[in-house]
Amino acid sequence: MIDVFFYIFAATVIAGALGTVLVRSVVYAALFFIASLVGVAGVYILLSVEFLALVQVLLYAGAVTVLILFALTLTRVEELRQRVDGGQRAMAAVGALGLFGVLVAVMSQTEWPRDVNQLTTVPFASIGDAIFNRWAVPFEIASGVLLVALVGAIILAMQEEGEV
Amino acid sequence: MDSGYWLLATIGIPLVAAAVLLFVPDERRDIVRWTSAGVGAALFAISAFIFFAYQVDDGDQYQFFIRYNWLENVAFLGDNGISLAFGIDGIAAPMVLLTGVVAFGGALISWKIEHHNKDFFILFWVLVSGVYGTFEALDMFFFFFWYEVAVLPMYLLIAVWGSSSVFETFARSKEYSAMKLTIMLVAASILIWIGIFAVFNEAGLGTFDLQTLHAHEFDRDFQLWVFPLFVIGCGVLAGLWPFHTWSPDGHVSAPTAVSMLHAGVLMKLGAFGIIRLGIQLLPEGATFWMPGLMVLATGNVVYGAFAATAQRDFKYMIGYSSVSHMGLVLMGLATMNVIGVNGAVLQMFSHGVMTAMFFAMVGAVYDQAHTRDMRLFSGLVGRMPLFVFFFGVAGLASLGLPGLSGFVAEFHVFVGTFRTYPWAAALGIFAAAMTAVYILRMMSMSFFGPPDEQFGALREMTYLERGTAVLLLAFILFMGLWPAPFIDRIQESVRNLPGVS
Amino acid sequence: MEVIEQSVPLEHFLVLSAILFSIGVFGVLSRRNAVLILMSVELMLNAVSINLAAFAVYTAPQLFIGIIFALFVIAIAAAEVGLALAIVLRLFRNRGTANVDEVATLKW
Amino acid sequence: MDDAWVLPALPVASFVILLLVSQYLPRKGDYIAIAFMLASFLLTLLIAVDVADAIGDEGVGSFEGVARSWQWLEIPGYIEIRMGTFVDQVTLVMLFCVTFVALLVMIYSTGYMHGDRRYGWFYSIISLFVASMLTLVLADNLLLLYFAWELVGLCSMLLIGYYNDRQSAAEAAKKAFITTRVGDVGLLIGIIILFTQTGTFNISEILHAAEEGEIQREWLTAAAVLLFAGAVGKSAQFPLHVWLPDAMEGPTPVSALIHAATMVVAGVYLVARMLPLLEAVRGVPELIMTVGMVTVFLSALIGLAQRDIKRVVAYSTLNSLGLMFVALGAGAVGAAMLYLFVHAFFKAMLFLASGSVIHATEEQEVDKLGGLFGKMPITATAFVLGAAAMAGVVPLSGFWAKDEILVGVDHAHYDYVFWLLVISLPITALYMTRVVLLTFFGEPRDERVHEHAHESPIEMTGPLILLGVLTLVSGFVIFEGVGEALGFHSGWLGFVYNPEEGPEEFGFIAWISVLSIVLVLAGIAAGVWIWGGAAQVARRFGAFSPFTYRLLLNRFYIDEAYQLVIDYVVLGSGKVVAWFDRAVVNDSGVNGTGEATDFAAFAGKHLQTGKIPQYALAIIIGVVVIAAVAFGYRT
Amino acid sequence: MNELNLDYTLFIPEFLLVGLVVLVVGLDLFAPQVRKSLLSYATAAGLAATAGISLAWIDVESDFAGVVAVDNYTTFFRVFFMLGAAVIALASGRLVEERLRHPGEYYGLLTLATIGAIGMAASRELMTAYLSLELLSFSSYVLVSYQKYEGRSNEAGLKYMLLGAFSSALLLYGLSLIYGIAGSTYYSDVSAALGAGTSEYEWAMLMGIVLVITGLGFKVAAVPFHMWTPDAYEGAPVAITMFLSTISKAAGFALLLRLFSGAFEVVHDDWSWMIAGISAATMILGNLVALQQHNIKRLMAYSSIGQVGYMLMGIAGLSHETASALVLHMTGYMISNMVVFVVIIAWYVQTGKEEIDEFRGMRERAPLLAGALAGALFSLAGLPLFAGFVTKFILFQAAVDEGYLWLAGIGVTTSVVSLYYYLQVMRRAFVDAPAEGETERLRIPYVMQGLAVILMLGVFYVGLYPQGLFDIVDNATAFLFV
Repeated sequence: MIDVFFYIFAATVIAGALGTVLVRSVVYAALFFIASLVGVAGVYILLSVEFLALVQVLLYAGAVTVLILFALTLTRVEELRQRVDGGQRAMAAVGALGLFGVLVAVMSQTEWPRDVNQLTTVPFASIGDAIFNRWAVPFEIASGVLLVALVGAIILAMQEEGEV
Repeated sequence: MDSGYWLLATIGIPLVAAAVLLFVPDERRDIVRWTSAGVGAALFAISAFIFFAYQVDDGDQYQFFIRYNWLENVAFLGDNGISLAFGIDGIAAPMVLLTGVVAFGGALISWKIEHHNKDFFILFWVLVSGVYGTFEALDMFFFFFWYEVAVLPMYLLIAVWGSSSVFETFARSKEYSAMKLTIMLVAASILIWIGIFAVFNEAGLGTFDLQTLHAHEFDRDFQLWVFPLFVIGCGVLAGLWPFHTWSPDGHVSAPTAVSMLHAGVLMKLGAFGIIRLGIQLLPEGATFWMPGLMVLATGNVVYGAFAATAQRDFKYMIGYSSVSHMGLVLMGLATMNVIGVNGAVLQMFSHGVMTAMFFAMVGAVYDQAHTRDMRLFSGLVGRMPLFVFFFGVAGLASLGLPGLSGFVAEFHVFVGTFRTYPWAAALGIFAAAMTAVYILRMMSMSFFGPPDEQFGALREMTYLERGTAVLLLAFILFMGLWPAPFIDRIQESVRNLPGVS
Repeated sequence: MEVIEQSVPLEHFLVLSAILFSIGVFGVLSRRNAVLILMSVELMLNAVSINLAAFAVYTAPQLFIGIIFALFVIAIAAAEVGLALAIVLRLFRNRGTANVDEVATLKW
Repeated sequence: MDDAWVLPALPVASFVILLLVSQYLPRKGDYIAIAFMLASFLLTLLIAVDVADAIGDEGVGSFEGVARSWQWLEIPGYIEIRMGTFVDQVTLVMLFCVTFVALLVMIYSTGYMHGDRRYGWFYSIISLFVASMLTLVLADNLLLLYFAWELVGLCSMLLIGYYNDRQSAAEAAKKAFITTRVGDVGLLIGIIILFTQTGTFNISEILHAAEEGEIQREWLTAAAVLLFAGAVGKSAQFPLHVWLPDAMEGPTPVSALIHAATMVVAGVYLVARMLPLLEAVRGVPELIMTVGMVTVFLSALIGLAQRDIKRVVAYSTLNSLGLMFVALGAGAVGAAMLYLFVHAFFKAMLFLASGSVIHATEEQEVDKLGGLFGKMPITATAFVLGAAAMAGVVPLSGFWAKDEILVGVDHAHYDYVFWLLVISLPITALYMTRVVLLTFFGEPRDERVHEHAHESPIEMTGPLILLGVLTLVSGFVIFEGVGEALGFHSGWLGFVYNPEEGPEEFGFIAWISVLSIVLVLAGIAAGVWIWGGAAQVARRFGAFSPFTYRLLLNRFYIDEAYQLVIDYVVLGSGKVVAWFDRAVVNDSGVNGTGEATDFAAFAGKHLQTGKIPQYALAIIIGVVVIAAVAFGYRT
Repeated sequence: MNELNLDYTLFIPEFLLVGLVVLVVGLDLFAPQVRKSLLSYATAAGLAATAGISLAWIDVESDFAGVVAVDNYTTFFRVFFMLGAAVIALASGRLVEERLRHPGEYYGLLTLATIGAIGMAASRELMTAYLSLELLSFSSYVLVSYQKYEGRSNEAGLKYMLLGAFSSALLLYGLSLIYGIAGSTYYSDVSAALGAGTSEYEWAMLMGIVLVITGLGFKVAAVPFHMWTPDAYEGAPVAITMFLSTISKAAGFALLLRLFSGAFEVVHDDWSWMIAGISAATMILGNLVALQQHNIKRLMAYSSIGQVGYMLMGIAGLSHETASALVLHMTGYMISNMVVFVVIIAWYVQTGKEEIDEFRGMRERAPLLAGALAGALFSLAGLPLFAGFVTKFILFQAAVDEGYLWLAGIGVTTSVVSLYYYLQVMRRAFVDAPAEGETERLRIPYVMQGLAVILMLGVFYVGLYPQGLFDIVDNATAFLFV
């Protein structure tokens, strides 16, 4: 039963991803992207980390994609295939497949330790607790990163006086 | 032995001088000149003192020894891992003297430099201290350190104060020559680096101290593969064929004083390195490879002589003759017998003063005529008899005229070589005769014959140039007529060289 | 923390993420539009978070490292998008294009 | 005798003094040089007395000579070089010739060189020359000998090139130095061979070793030949004779001193010294004789056709030197040294006389001279006397010496050589007669020159007279009586002899003497017939075989041949090497490396396309490759 | 779960830095009338002061929840980075004033980036390390594109940003694999897990390490992950190029050292050859391509790539000796490089020129700069009297002692190549006469002159008597190998 869902989500994810990297129209690409993200959220649920799924949907499928769509419309130019895709698709395919091959090889060769094929659900509360004790430092650094991104984005993007 | 401070002085004074000159304003050329002349004189005095104060009796150990710990007991370095250790043996002693003489002469000759003479002298003194350091260092790291210090200023010295020249078939810009010289020398030192790394690693004593390493027995195979690194690495600086091409071009483009110092002293560093690092560290490797070096050296001697006969430019001729004469040095080393190595060291000194004299003289005429093409000159003797006299003496010394330094040295080299490689000795003597051909050809071409009006303005050398010439002449004669003081110092140390029979 | 028997083995998730990751890489290599490249990168990051989450729940639930890591990854990724898009906009204003092949004046 | 080192020391002193201060002295300080020279001449006489006494004490044949030496340098156990003096009869002869002729030449030069721009320089170099020549003679070891050997060469070069504003002079000087140096290379190698074999440079020790056969045969042979090569170079024997005639570019007194009396006989001296060693090798004496013989004929024939008076005399010098070598080859040391002795006087006189002619007429082409006898009687007499001695007219010194040589050769049973020598006699007479006739007799060919001519001042004629006297009498020292009268225990042959054979009595072989006298007179007669009067016959000869004439006039084109060799072989290969160095070693080897590197850099820089996807691709490729390698490594 | 040590006092210096950020930004915001150069002085002063304060943690050996360690290694890099940042802040003064907007944020970001760098050196846990790295990177992204009206700057920023994101994705994937193996992100746990040495997950481990090397290799610009470097360096404002080539690189190595010694040391043989190969490629390509450059920033980019190659030697043969040799060399390199950039900045601010050919006549127009430039370039080329020789010598010797003679050989050879292009720069500065009408002396601000002199003194100190520094470094790196 569960695994049916898994395959559905997996299919969504992969289809969405492929769509994102293949289709010609950037807007469609963005839509496929959303689909794939949602699929990932589904996968999280299967992994019974609903919290992540939540964040995924809100942050990604929500904010990020909106942002991206804005950007796309702002930077929109007529979309000919060779403008959207570089001349090195073939090479890209080779590279990606090569990587994929390597990764698959890894997966096939590897016997993951402590893998007893049963998953443990993790309660929200303890996560939050951990974040503010043990992982306080990374958390603060992450906030720093976000701050930087914020400030940077503002400085770079803002229209200033004397600018056309 | 506290007298080690004298060695420190030889290295420190030039460095300090360079540092001080940094603060002299550009336009105060006079201060720069007087300071440098003073420093030169001081160095000369100290070097002479060191040479004569060297105790012949206990020549079996390094004298004027002094050591400061520099880096130790950190990372892979053990006790006195890298130490500022100085000391000289009978081989280094004449070299120190030589450096003093040539440096002093160079400082005087450079008196007339106008363009940024401050910068010039800063670099010049750095160069000098590097040379002293190499001759005196008893630590493998610092040997190389000073060796590189001596190479470091060359580029700017040549490229800024040198001279480009155009010949019928080709042109040599000073930048080109400077770059070639620097890169070739540094490229050669690659091999020395690798050799040093290997030696340190192989010995595993955690120290670069040469005396300790000299005492250490390296196994044969190791010696066999490392020795060539040292010989070729140092050999390039000694003008080893076929890696010599930096030398003629470099000397042609360099300003007078730099040519003097470079041909006179720097090229000796190479030969010296072969002794210090090559023979003393890896005697078995030396005995194994020396025949090969002998072949190359003979190549040097003959090749250089022939190439010199075809030259039209004073400096090129001298440059190639240097290649030929340094070949004699290498020949002497390659014999690995006492007389030969002795001769090599003697030849190092002799060639030093003689070639310095050459370049000083060429500078004297070039500064006035702004050309060095010997075909343009004629009957110079009418205009500048003293110049011709000194140049002539240098020339005769270089063609091995008895009574001048050249003969004593070459004679030892030949005698030494003859024992093991008669053919090489014969070729060498033949090449020495070739020297007569090109020297006399040049003299009769441009010194004698009817004086031409083209250079009617040529005046006799300045008093500074005369002074320099006399200084050098004194040593040419000293060694030519009474070589005993040199040989007494050299032979003791040479006989203590491992593998030298 | 209760334990659930799972019918889908860990490897499936890993392979899924591997596929996703490779697709993302392909996107980065083949796309020309800066924004699309950015999206492809996001795909790769998602693959990573899948990995992390999967490992966390399957093999190392204690300390929740995997989950938290995934959380951070998502956060960073979002920030990344924001910043990158700002730069893209800036560039578009100055150059009138978001095509990475045309913003190649710096080379050689 | 122990203090013989003073002899060279004196001229060295005058050399230094003159070199430094001559221009501040009145008369450029020539008197200093002369004074010092005189001093050393007197010292020579003292030494002569000592030697005579020594021989008197030790008895004939047992006197080995007196040596004294000081250590010069030493590498204990490997090499010790002692510098020292060695005096024996041969030395003494040389000493006498050198100091005496030098003295006269210096006096003569005060007139000849008067008012010359570089007068002081001239005297200082002459002094240096004398010093080194004396050193050469006194040297007790080969190294010191080589020392001096090279120094005299240097002085000769400097003096040949004395008129340094003449290109020809410069060329001649260069030629002289380089040609002799070819020989010197041999000499040096020879010396080194001997050292490596015997471990010493001391001549007597080396000779001893050679006689004991302590030297390997092949090395000994090599050494002998090489030493002889040195002698050949210095003494201008065929094939290295070409420099001597050109050396006449120098001032005439120099030619007299260096290129007649002293330096050129250094070769002879060397061979005489090393004779025991040379004779120890089979074939070498024959070699020596052959070379000498060839030289004799070559020079005699060439002498027939030369126009320049000094050149003729120069060729006559070659001729004489050839004779001496022949004598040495035959082992007749006494004869050779005797000839050397007398030759010093008459040849110096010939030069000085011709110098006086040149000085008077400022002309040295015999074709332009003539009929000068009346104008300058002393000079003419001297010249004629010298020529006669050269030709070997009885009872002049030349005759006795030449006679002894013939005897010696005959004595050594070299019949071919003997008869060849005999044939050479008339030719010598012939060309000496020619030059005499053309210069001093017949009617003047060039009025202006003839008008201009005058007898030279006393400081020039004085030495001529002195030498003339010696030319007349010096030959008689061969007689026991004369020898004893001079305070020696015997005649010349008992005084100077080949240590192998020991002292000899003077044996007079009538038929040889008669033969030589007749032939010489015949030669002279022929000369008179040919060049007498208006020299009609000579012209006819010239017309009869122009080829021979040109051949002789151009000295068998030997110089030209050498010139070709120098230009095309030596300098040519020099050019080749220089080209190789520039084009191959430098431009291809060194620059090539540089350019290759630079090209690699050029290629490498174009990886940087500036396009993000390609950069990313590079990264991915990197990852995949490394991973692949890693895994391949595992399996 | 055992009791955690949550000692926030350990981060006082970082907190102070944050305070500094607020101060500077606020100053810029609320007191716009103050001279902008004041900001640079303030930042520099603050950084220097903090550096001084953080000396108080010498020989403290403590950690925060095992996530971040404060030991001499951290302290060393704290001081190192803060002082470096101070120098950069000072050097940026005129540049920012004349060519950039938003100076407050500029210095703020600079400081934040420094915090990120410190975090990289200090963290003993993958997540923290990654986040610190991102903090540093994000600040750099912004700073690189800070000349917002300059097309080149934006382009550089975009390239750096996209590729940075890409490579950090790769890095993360690698980290996830390692996490999967170790079940934890603590270096110690990772090391333990790898130490168990079961071959079941060898491949995953290898893949993980490869990807980590990729990510960090990108950060420190190692071939073939270096492609962004020249472009970013050329496009960025000069001061930021300086930052990238010094602090950001050093931080990368600090992280590499901590990570590889702490986590991967146990499987040294499995990865050392990768690093060795990369190191070789980096040395060769960097120094080779530099020959062809005409823009000084680009040249310095390639030269720094070459330098990375040398430093990777130290990682390849990782041991206490090599580590300290590496840090020593890094210090010397950083000081020399800063001199070069100070000169470049000063020259650029005065003349607006950054082409090598346009350095002509520097000897005439700004002798002090020319002198400093020569010295620093010699030092980078590894010639004696200057820092480069000693540090390089020791680094290479260390590598040789770990059996990497061939690497050392390549290193020496390529440093000769590097000498060639450094000399080309010197030739412009010293040999060529100034262009027409540009002969008057330049008036270089005293700050720049002072910086040049002080840094040169540093260069000489390291070059002539490094014992003290070497001892410190040795002591610091000792904490990596407990």
